[in-house]
Amino acid sequence: MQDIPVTADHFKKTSIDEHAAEAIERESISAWRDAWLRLRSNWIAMTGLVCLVLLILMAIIGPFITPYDYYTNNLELTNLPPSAEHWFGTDDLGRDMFARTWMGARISLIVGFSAAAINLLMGVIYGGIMGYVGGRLDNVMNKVSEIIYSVPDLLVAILLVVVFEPSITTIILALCVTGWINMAWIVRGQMMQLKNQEFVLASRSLGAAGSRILFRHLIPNSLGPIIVTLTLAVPSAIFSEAVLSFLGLGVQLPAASWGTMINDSLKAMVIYPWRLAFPALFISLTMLSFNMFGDGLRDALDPKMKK
Amino acid sequence: SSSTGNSSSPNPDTAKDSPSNTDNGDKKNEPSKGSDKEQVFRFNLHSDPPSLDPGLSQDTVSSSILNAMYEGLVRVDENAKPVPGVAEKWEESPDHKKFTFHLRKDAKWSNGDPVTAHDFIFAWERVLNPKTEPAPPYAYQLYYFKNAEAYNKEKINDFSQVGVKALDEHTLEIELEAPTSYFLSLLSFTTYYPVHKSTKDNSKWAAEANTMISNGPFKISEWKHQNLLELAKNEHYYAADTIKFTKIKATMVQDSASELNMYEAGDIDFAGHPTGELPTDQIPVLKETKPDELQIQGIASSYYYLFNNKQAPFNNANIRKALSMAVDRKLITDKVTLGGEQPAFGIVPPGITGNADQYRNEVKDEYFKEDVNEAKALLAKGLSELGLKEMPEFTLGYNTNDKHKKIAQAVADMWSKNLNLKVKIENQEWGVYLKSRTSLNYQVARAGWTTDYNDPMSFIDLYMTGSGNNDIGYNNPEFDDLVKKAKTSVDSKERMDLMAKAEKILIQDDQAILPLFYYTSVHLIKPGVKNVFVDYRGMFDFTRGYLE
Amino acid sequence: MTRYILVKLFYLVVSLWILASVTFLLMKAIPGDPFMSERAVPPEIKARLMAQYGLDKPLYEQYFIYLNKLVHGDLGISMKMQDREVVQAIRDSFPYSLRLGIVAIIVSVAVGVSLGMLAALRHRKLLDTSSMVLAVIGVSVPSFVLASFFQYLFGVKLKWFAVVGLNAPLDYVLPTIALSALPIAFIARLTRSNMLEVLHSDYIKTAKSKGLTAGVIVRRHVLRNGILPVVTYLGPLTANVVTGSFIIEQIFGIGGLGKVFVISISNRDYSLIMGITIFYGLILMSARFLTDLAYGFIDPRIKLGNGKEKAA
Amino acid sequence: MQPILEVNDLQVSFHVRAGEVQAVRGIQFHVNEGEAVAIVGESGCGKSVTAQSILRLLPSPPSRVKNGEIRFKGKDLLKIKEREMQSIRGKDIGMIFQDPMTSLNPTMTIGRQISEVLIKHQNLSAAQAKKRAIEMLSLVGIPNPASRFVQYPHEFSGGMRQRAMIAIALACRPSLLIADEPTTALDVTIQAQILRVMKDLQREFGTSIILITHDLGIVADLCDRVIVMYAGKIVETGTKWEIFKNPQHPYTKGLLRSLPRLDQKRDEALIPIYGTPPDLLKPPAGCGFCARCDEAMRICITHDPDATSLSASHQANCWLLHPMAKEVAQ
Amino acid sequence: MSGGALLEVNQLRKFFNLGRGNILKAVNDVSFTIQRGETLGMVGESGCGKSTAGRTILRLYEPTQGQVRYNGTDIYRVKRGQMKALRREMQMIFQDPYASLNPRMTITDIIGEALDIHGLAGSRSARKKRVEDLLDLVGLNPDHATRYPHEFSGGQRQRIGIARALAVDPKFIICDEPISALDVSIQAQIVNLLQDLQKQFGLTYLFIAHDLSMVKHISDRVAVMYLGKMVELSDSESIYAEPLHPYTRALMSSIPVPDPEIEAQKERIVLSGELPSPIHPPSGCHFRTRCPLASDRCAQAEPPFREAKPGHFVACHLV
Ligand SMILES: Nc1ncnc2c1ncn2[C@@H]1O[C@H](COP(=O)(O)OP(=O)(O)OP(=O)(O)O)[C@@H](O)[C@H]1O
Ligand SMILES: Nc1ncnc2c1ncn2[C@@H]1O[C@H](COP(=O)(O)OP(=O)(O)OP(=O)(O)O)[C@@H](O)[C@H]1O
Ligand SMILES: [Mg+2]
Ligand SMILES: [Mg+2]
Repeated sequence: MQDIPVTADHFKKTSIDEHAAEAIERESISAWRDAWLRLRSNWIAMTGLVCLVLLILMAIIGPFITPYDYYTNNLELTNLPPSAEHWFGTDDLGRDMFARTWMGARISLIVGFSAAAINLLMGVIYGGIMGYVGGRLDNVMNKVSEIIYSVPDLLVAILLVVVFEPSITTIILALCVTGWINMAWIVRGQMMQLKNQEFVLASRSLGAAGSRILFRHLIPNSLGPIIVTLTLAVPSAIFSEAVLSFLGLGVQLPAASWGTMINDSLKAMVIYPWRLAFPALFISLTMLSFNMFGDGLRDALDPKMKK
Repeated sequence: SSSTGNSSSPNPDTAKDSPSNTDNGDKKNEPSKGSDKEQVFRFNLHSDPPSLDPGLSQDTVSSSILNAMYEGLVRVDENAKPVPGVAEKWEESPDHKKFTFHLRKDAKWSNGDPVTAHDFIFAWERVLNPKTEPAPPYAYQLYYFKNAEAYNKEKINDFSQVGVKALDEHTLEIELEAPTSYFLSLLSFTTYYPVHKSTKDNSKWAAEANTMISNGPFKISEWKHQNLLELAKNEHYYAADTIKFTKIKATMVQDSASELNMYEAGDIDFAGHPTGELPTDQIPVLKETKPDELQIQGIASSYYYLFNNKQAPFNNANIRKALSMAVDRKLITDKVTLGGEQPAFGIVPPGITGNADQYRNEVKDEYFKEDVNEAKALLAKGLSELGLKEMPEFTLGYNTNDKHKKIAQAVADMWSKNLNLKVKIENQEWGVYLKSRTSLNYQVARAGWTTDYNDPMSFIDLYMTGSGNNDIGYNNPEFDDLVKKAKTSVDSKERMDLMAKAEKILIQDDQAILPLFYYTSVHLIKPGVKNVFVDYRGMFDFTRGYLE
Repeated sequence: MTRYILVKLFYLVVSLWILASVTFLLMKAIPGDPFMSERAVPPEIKARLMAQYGLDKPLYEQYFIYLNKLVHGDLGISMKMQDREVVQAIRDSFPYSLRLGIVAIIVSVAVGVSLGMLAALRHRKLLDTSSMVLAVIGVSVPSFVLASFFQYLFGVKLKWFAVVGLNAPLDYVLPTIALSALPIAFIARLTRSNMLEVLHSDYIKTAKSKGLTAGVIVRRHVLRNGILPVVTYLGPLTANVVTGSFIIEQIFGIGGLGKVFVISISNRDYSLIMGITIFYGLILMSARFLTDLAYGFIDPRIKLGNGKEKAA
Repeated sequence: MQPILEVNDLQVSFHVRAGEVQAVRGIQFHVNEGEAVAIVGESGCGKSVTAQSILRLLPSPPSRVKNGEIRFKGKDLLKIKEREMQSIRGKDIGMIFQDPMTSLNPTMTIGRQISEVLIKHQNLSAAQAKKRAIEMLSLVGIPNPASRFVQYPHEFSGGMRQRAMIAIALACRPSLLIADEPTTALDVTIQAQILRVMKDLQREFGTSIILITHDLGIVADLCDRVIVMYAGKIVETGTKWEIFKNPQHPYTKGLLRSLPRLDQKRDEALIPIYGTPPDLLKPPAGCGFCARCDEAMRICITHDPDATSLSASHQANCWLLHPMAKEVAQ
Repeated sequence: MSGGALLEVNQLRKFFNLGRGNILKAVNDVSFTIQRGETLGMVGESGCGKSTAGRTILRLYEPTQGQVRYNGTDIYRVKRGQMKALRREMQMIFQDPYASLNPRMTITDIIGEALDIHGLAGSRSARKKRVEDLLDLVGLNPDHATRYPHEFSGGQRQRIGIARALAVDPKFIICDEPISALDVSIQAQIVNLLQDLQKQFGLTYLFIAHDLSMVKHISDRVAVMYLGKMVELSDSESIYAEPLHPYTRALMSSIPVPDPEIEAQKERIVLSGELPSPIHPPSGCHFRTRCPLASDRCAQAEPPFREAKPGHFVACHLV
């Protein structure tokens, strides 16, 4: 403060309102928008998101950008390595792997996303109620989930084959039976840990109903494990689909999913690696994107992670 | 006329004339051969034998072990010819209905007890007795004995009325219900094996290694369920000196890739059919990399598709024919199944003995030709007969399996390409699949049949009206007549003719099924392993093998 | 406490009963029977077999007979592996699965937790990213691909390990890797995620203010607060791994319970299916009970004797 | 007397999406050996941030020390390695956190949380540490220390948690104790007991104390000097006598004025300082307090006052102390 | 100050089961009433059960025993739906300002939640406006409404808690050390606010605090608790002027005075003796172990809580 012009004028009294602090333009944004902004600035998460979008896009248009379809056999041209003709090579019946991979993407992604949805819907709600309410309800719900989990899924799947036509819907139905239980248990544990915290008490003192406490307080605070479990649910559903297809519950041949493509090519892994590599690569890519996005989401929804 | 057992020492080396064995053969060198190699044979058994009780066993896995542990009155050699087993010789009555077997005096159980005619009677009584628990499912394999079926089905209650008798300790007389030309080869079947009487009091004797007494070249020495089964040479075996392997180790790995890996790593000496499997995709590569070890050999087993003959549109022969003609079998065996299979145009596979030669050589399976144009015409004709505008979408079913899946896709693609049909492909879990098949709840479904005995009848009588195995709803009185006649005929030539006629009706006229190919046994054998072979019906015989 | 255990025991018994009933119904609802075969067995013989195993009785009767036996601790005799007691079949195969399972669990937890911890400490640094990629591969490459690949590479090509079997300690390496890849990945992700949350808590500041090193802080303060989801996951994981994974056992030729179970289902071996399901249910429920107990130890705020403080 | 701690021109900011919260905007003070210095000030003025940045405990991001120097026994704490810092924390500098509930590990017994620091810095065995920890608990007035030793934080009342915090901070007899509102949740008797413990520590071991508090009574009791902060800056420092008896800054005056007195009438309203402090996202160019100051002048809006020394120990940052201000006022 | 008792607390007990047979009697037989529009101050040793009493009164803890009537209704008996309505009338300001704020919610949402639960905000903008007004009321910058709790200082958080409690226009507020983390000028501001609200809307407070001068300033009557029990209850003037219970006297003498001169000369009653544990409280009078005047009688019988003077209750044998 070297050259302050100290004049008498400066030392005149002012009234308080004369210099009422100029209002900072209010940037009033909701927590969600805030999270989104944070997410957007996280390049890892955004890469994941872009990858996911690309994968979905390819699942939609991929089968159309090659001249080949996914079902026509060409027994003269089986097991070809990737080439200019067949970008991903051909399979054991001479079908174009590129077209098949992206057809497979449709099934696998639908199954994966449905699994995520089921996990969120059933797992989080069931687990949330179990953990939050506690007591006898918890005992009963917990045991019910354990029973469902212990019933051999193979039997359930076989029964479903008998009762339903094989289709994606049936697969999703089969996933509904047990797919969510892991999530429910994880959420339950989180609830039990969180429900005794002071802010829950505070919310209760305001008269908040159980559902509000659950969905506004407890679940947002368990997002970390929920997201991680969710990202696990996706690949495990993709592979369950393959197992279910094996039992006759799954996709209609000659269509294939990534899971069944991997199953089919496993035995020839050593000699025709590309038949395994492409579906495996895209599953991994999906997972990687999911995880990158999930991590970013987790960070974005955790206000303490602010950059 | 009698076919007498060779009473001289049944040395397998002399009994065989397979080219693979001509390079050695000087058995006098054997001791030195054995000295530098431990005579242990290792192979993969795929899964745990459900039962090692010869009376109860009904699956190939069990029989491959039982064949080494037990010996019946007769064995079959590599060429499907019956050779003496426990019986050193036998006589056949002129009406072909009575056999008298003379058992060797030196036949012993693995505990040293002699094997007597009573042991056989005991075993057969056990199988046929309706009170036996659990009921032996293969009891019907013994129905060739006179009154056996009646006894088993409780129409008569006295076992002495069943046509089997021990004349003395070492003589066995068997009376048949009807003349059966292939009866001798039946005797090598597990259900006909003797059982030691001590097992009477222990219903669980066949569940663990330490309670089993057997009379074959090997005895069981260790059985870790689902993991490992070990056989050791039975020193009490009458021809123990011809048995070179001192130990047989069978692992139980279900995965075909793992099996191949084990073979490549040198953990097993034999991989593939019949006790295991090689990955289909790898066969072409193996053909190139291991030409000396890979063996492909036809077996008496057929692969075909069933039509639901009761249900429209498959109740129409023209449509069935159209579908059958539109399939390029050669392409399938060359490019899809890859196991050197032979395209099939009939139901009876090669390898089954006919009149003088193999049946399939005598009766060529030229029942129809693949012809897309004709198929189209037939399809149109069939549709118009049914009053249909176009072929409705239909489902091709198979039990879950990689190979079936691949074939189904190829066939469906051919149908859709050649006939412009819409085909749904559906796989089902084994039990579900069997159920749909037996309840005729399908349209087109995959099937396979391996012979039970060395006669075309094993295939032909499948589709008789009322046959338990007729799960295509086939009903043709003319066909039934021919089969019935063939069954009672004693004249071999006549039988073959009758069966050929029946097959012609079944395939050529009615196309009741869609033959695809005749199976092969594809397996790898390590170079030094000799005298281990797969017989005509795909049974594994390593009892006379040795390592070089 | 005794009361608590008695209550739990009561729930356990009731649950096992329901599990047995549901499985019984399911099992009977699916087509097929233990004596089906591609070669039709004459109807008389089949009827006899069904009668001998009591399968000809009305369903409810079969059910009560089964329950009655169950109450007396009798799981029955296998219908396909004739002559074999269900208990014996379990006793034969379970040890294989158990041994491998225990090794796999230990490896999963040790590696997974360490990996997750490292990743959390190096949030958004190279180590975090690479351990995440590793974990993602663990999740997205299915165990059977991994198993087959390792078998070929290390068993056949490099000959470091046995191709199949569990005969020597080294034989455990490949199946363990295959079996624990996914749990490792999942545990690592869970650990990382929860640790990140905990690392920002005020009490971590306190721990820091005590002069503790980062390692000690993580081990002593962060881990316990963030480990709960991992513990939750360990319940079913233990039950699953210890009772064997069918695929891994199939590839590595291990005759464990997983393999036996799948075979029993395709055989419609009713008594074996029931036996193993109940056995599994017992293990799962015990494992879950233990995790519940562990909750109380890990986080004292979680009350064992459930909800005295529950919502009004 | 030697300054044990010198803080020079410390600036700490938090980077949030909306911008930079300048929580501490260039503060400068020192603490002598054996001296107790109080930091008082408006809630949110940066006291806790200052305290935590001394021990480098602020999470970064979002926080960042933009500038400054923190010399502890001659060493610049902002420059040393994390390892070295670890050996200072807990041993040389103890810290009592403001929020006792969240500052204790909920899954570790109180006892372990105390003994941990003893084991770390004093190489005690577990048993010895336990003994010492129990002593510490009883020192801070927790009844039944032995049985409380195995209890968890949630089983403690607010005040007991705070005392546990204090026990942790005091366990190693640090040469500098930073106490961030250590007694807010304590009743006056316990408070007195804690203060006595601190005084004893000061007397016996020459511990220096930085006490952040709102309770001016405690300041009057325990401290030698007082630092008054407002909006991330120091507005006045002086001995407690100077501050209480001769406050110069309008904020300090306002603070003292708003205290309730025991002899006050019940219906007599308290006198708060009206208005709110400036948003530190956009700190004013001039004096931070001028928006709430009754005596604000034009220069206060535009220019930040420098410290004016009133005595060797007493400084205040206010334009009113400028000679010109008095001139103009008259 | 009219209209009779708003809150009647009858023989309230709240015990915590610590396991292994240890029962912690946090609140042990406490009875009192609060009149409509009154402020009851509550002071006492830390850990004596003030917060627990407050929480139990609001039924945030299920009581072990006892009865609490609010406006005549027994709040331990009411049904779910009714409880919600009651919650709107009875509010609590939590002692721990941080733990009681959900770390993942913005301040708008934390305060807005109260409005949402009881449907008090018509529209989004009305809600936002109301939240900003509340923030302004407690002296926080409304611009900070979108921040998260961890971005605030301790005192700021405490004010958020106050704003939350005020959001639903309650009739009765339990203030659990609402101002302890605030600087004095803001304390003054908050206390003035509470008093204004009381005047305007006839609010009733249970004011738990350690700052005795503030308690005296705000309270009509003051209750003193010791080890789960109430030991003295009187109007604030007389309890300060002539404390009867030895513990109260010790408290009064320990009040720190913000004046170095007075502080330097002050005499304190220093309590010595064994600190009792609420798990195994001493026999008879709970305070006797530290009481300078304790006699044999104190160890034998529990002193009754009786009216020593009109309106002045005390539990001590010696009075
Ligand atoms: N993580 C953060 N992100 C953004 N701003 C923060 C953060 N932490 C603190 N602040 C801001 O920094 C300023 C100083 O906070 P600090 O905790 O030092 O206040 P204080 O003086 O301790 O107040 P109190 O007496 O209320 O505890 C406050 O205005 C606060 O809003
Ligand atoms: N959840 C709990 N489990 C076990 N004990 C508890 C629990 N909550 C409180 N306590 C015990 O109850 C007693 C009273 O606690 P409470 O929080 O009511 O005290 P307080 O009067 O509010 O004290 P302070 O002024 O320190 O906040 C204490 O001894 C405490 O340890
Ligand atoms: Mg602070
Ligand atoms: Mg309290």
